Amino acid sequence: MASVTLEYFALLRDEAGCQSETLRTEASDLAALYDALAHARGFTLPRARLRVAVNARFASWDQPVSEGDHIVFIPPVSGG
Amino acid sequence: MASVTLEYFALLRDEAGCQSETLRTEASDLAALYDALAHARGFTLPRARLRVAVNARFASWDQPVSEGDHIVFIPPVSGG
Amino acid sequence: MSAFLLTDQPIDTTAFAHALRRDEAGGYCSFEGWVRNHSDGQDVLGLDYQAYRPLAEAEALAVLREAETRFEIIAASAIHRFGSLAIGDMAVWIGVSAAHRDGAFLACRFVIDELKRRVPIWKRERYADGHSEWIACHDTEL
Amino acid sequence: MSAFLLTDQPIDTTAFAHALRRDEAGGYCSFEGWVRNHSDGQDVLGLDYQAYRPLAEAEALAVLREAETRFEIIAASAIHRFGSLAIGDMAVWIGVSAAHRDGAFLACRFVIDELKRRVPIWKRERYADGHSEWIACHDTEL
Repeated sequence: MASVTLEYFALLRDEAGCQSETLRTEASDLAALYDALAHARGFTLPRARLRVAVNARFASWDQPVSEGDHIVFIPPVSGG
Repeated sequence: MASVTLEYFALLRDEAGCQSETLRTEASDLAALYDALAHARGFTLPRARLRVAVNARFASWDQPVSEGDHIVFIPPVSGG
Repeated sequence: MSAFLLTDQPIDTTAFAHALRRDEAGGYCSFEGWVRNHSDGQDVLGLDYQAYRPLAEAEALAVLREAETRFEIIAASAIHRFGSLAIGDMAVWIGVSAAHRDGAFLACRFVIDELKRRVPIWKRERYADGHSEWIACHDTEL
Repeated sequence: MSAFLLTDQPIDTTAFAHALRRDEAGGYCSFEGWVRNHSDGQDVLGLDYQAYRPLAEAEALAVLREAETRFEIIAASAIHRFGSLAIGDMAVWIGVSAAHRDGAFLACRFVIDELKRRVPIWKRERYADGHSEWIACHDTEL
């Protein structure tokens, strides 16, 4: 079990209904965490269209979830 | 015989030693006029590297010289 | 020496553009993205931008440094705005100075393309018909 | 609606750049040519520009109109300075607005390339060693 903070942006923020949340998870890696949250929160973006960042750095989906991680799922960007 | 005004720019102005001059010429066309002037004024630019304008429009070298023409020989440009 | 600013205030390019000046610079290319009143045939009233600040800043600086490595330029900088923008507002500015114009143009284009592709900033379009929508990069072209 | 200004005063782009703004414009690309302190390995102190005004104005406007025909842009304008310029001075400015950035970049590059190729303006470089020289377009690259 790890306690992590999720911060949401764009469509994910709208769908989560909050900017951030802290929760305890048993997910083995970031992919499993997203899949669990997508189910629980009703996220509509398939994981294949997202990237993920941990502690303000891009990470890979198979990275384990660690205690205290600040995690951001990155929807397709559209700056400029 | 036609009376024409020549206006000079860049290297041609330096070599002519004046900004403009009015003269009478028997040259049949603009090419002949440049060749005569190049000889008289010591212009070093070969005609092949120049363009020519008459009354503020680009002209062709075989255009006849007409009374009152305002003629500019255009050295290779280098604006910007 | 590249610089990037993420701001919720109207973009003022003065200081950033001034910092790109060098005696050895002969060319300067800049790009500005403005909020336009239409998108894909729909009337647009305005845009809302969100940014994941720490990663956006790091990634934008990485893009600028890549531009300085890849192209013959002197310096490249950028400013991106977030928050709520109206038609005509400047959403992004990029400036590049170089000895020659080739490098300035290529690097400026590279920076805006990479910013749009990689930097975690998101745009929501507000439409005249009342609905609004988050735009995905591959759905849009500035 | 293109505009061209040939001036012996320091270039102020404010009014010209403002005139390119449109609600339907999403991108703006600009280029500035600055007097740099070196050319082909020689130290440069400054530049003198001469222009054949009536033809330079007509030809520059023709270039801007061609840009508006060839590329998907809203408007393109330019300003060129003549007279005696010092290091860092702006010699030329080009601004292009467009719905999308592709057109803005392509047209801006087209205009500076064509200006340098076709418009009767000439540049003399003043060197640190005391001599000066009129530059021919094919001998130089900004």
